[in-house]
Amino acid sequence: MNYPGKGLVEGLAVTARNFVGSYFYKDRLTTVQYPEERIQTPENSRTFPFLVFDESPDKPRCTACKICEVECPPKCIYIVMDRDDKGKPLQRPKAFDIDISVCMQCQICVEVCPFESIKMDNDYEKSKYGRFNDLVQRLPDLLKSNDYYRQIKPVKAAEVDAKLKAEAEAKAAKKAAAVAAAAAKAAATPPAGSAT
Amino acid sequence: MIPTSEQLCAAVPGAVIEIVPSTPAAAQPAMLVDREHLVAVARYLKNEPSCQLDFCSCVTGVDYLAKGFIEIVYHLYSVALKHGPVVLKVRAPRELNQCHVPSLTTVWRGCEFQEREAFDLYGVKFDGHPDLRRILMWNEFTDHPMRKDYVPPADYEWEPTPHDEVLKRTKAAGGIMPPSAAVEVKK
Amino acid sequence: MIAAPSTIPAGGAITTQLLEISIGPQHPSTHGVFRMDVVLDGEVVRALKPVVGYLHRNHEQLAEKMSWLGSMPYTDRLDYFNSMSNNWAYALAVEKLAGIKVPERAEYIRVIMAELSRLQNHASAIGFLLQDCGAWGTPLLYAFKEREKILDFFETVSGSRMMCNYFRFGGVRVDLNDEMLAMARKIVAEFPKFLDEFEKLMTTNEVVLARCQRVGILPKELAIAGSISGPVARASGVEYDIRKVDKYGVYGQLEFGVPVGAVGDVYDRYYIRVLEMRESVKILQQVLRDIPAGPVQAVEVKLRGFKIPAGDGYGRVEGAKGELGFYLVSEGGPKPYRYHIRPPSFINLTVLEDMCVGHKVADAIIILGSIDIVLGEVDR
Amino acid sequence: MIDEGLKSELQKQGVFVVSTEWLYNWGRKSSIWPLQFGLACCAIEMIAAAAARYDLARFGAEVFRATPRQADLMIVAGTVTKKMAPQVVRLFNQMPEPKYVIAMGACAISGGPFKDGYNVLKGVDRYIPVDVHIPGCPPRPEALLHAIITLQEKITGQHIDQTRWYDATATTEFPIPVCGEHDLLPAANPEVWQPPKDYRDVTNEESTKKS
Repeated sequence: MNYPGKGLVEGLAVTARNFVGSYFYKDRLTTVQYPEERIQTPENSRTFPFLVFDESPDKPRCTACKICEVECPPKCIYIVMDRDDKGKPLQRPKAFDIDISVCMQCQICVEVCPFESIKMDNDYEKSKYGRFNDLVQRLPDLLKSNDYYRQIKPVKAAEVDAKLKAEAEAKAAKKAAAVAAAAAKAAATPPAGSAT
Repeated sequence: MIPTSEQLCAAVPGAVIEIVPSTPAAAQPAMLVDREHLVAVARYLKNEPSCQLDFCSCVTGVDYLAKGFIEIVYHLYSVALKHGPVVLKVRAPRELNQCHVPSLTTVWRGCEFQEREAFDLYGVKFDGHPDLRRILMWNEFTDHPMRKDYVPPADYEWEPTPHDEVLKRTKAAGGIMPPSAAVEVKK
Repeated sequence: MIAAPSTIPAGGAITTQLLEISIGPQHPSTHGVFRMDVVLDGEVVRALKPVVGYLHRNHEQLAEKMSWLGSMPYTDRLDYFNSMSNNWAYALAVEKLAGIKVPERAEYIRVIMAELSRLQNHASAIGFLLQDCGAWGTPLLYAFKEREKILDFFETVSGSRMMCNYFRFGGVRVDLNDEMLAMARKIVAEFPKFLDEFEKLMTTNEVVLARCQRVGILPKELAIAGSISGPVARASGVEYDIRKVDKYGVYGQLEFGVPVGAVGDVYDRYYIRVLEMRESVKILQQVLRDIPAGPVQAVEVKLRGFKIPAGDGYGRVEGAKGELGFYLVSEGGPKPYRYHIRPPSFINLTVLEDMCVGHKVADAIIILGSIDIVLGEVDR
Repeated sequence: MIDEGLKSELQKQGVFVVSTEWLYNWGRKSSIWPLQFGLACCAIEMIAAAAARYDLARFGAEVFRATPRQADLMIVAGTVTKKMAPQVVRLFNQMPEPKYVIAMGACAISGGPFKDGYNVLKGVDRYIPVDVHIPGCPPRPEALLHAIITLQEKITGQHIDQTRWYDATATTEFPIPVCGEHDLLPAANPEVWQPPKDYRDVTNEESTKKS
């Protein structure tokens, strides 16, 4: 039956059911008490990039090839390649700055990096008082171990490790084949030499 | 049924229509119309029962700096017959005093804001537009910023990660940047 | 510009003057930095000029300095309520220009993502509309509770809640594994229950009926002439949905209806979004049921140094706000020569004045809310 | 000051010994009323933070005042364009004095991804002093809650005699820029905008010694 104010009463019934229901049904009470209770962010979640190193911080995977610097849309990465005193480029970054006050968290640097050396972190508590040098993350702040990467993104880290191991084996196999071929060629030429 | 250029020339006496191809995959050839007959062609396309292009979807300004003209591109669709897009193009020289094109707001009301945006960003004056004012930039602004030869004001005091264009500007403005960037040698 | 003061004939009557005020750019109900210069005669609106540009972030000029892929994360920031359909519009336009074929599974995933983003956009739009009507917070909190579930799904798949950067030319970046598909099915299964509760809250509410019916009527001819697209046009009776007209993606093989309104007032624009949400749930059920296996990215598309043959082209998508199109001009290089966005919210504002004149100021606020504009897309 | 042991001892018996400054700061930090001021995408994350799941009300900051006259905190959530900058500074001037600014998101701090735009202000701290910066594009709602906690820590650390609003010489009115023919005039407020004189190159000196 239809009485004036029926719509209002139905609306109030919905809110009342929700209010009472929030005491009984867990899914109606959605508030997350942030500092004490944190949402488990999914594995793919991304905030800011960081650099991965395998054994020790001064041997990162990054070879300062500057592909990420070129491809970064807002251009917030700055790399300087390390050179020894004779000026010969070492495959290592001397400076790797990311201005996280400009970074748009789009992870294009992760996609284009050929050496799997830059990955996305999921730590979001980075609010600072200062603006200038606090918000520019430099090489010491960016370097994190592969175990840390394996801890925050288990599935992805496993894939990356498998791929790197496969590449290493392929390279080793190719080198071994090259050495074998060189040895075979060396073995083949002496008999020809002695025959003359 | 999308009209061919011959039909349009017949329907609108004196109209000079040239077909400008798009990329081979997109297959959306455009009809370049001269400025004098643009409104006549537009009115014909809208009222002709066979095409009834009553929906002007998109009005765009494009600055061809090398070729020396600014092009306005209209994309037309038909809501009644559900076909399109028919692409109309019109060109105007780049100099500000000669850069004017007849407005199509009298034919399609939807062009009003988009033509004001083309005027604001490219400096193309639309003759017969009911309310030609700047729409995106503030009224006291005098430049037309989307033109290819526009140089924005220098504001580069603090640049921790400068690259190519910004690096040049920061050096010129004497801004603070990594010391190694200042001596960066182009590989 | 102030019209002549409306003088009431002599004989003890007072002479009133028109009042020119500007609502915005900082105003609780303008959905962001939008300004309306309103000329008021008492409470009645005589003239209304929208002033935009306060969020003009020059996305089109930045795109000319970036690679084709570099602009993809920027399209998330256009209509920041549904980044997925913005990505789709840009990816579709580039694929049309370059002639790239998209694998079957990627097309299904694209429909899932776009329809889910349409659901949370319409729910939020209704929440904001009711907040403008004065229902302080209640509908918006219900809508945002549902939106959080969908954002969790987007974050699980693409990594970011609002700025997904998920589409690539020729497919999508991450494949949906079973766990993600189960999550999507759970959301779609629960959505009708939420929608019924949401409707019971508002559809027959006397205050909503009184405030929204016969207010801000948009006639059908003006809607077509003013290039209005999306739910705003369909509420006025314009039978035009780009998913049905262009049949892009796999929309051609899906059965779903296109709700069309009759009167074209604020209530129709509200109720059409509820019906469109029901249609989107139908689409999602079909797509989630028969999503095929297979690759999710076309192989011939290079990630770096991607070039498009010279020429121009226009691609469009039925976004939640209306027809979102990209007009791209390429000179064969790695960077677009011209990158223009056809913004539905910006063009839907053309007829805001025609709808508001004659109504009261409070109605003008609701009419603006019913168009559902997002300033990132209006100003680009 | 009273020593900690005695203080905790008294606390066990329900007697709280606090300084007036602590009480003054505790009152202010637990009810920061933000100004309802959303510019772009970060504003949606701010609304999501005020919604049911990330509840801003637990920090006393859920009352979004529409007028600057009743707000204590301005959350600059989104891109500050040059056309909007005068309004932002005028709003900040209109807020009553114990006022704070949170620059939420990359655009508010430095112009973010739109830094090279001709109509984009490269950071709101060109014209108004900013207390807390939240990087991110957009920062998660929890990042905003973390920033409000950081701001509350800053408020508890303030001393009554060194605050700006009791200091007669401090500037209260920040000059409002004017939209000129090519750019905002002046391009920055030199009193507020002081970039560092030299670039602190951390990689050499500090990378070896862990700070």
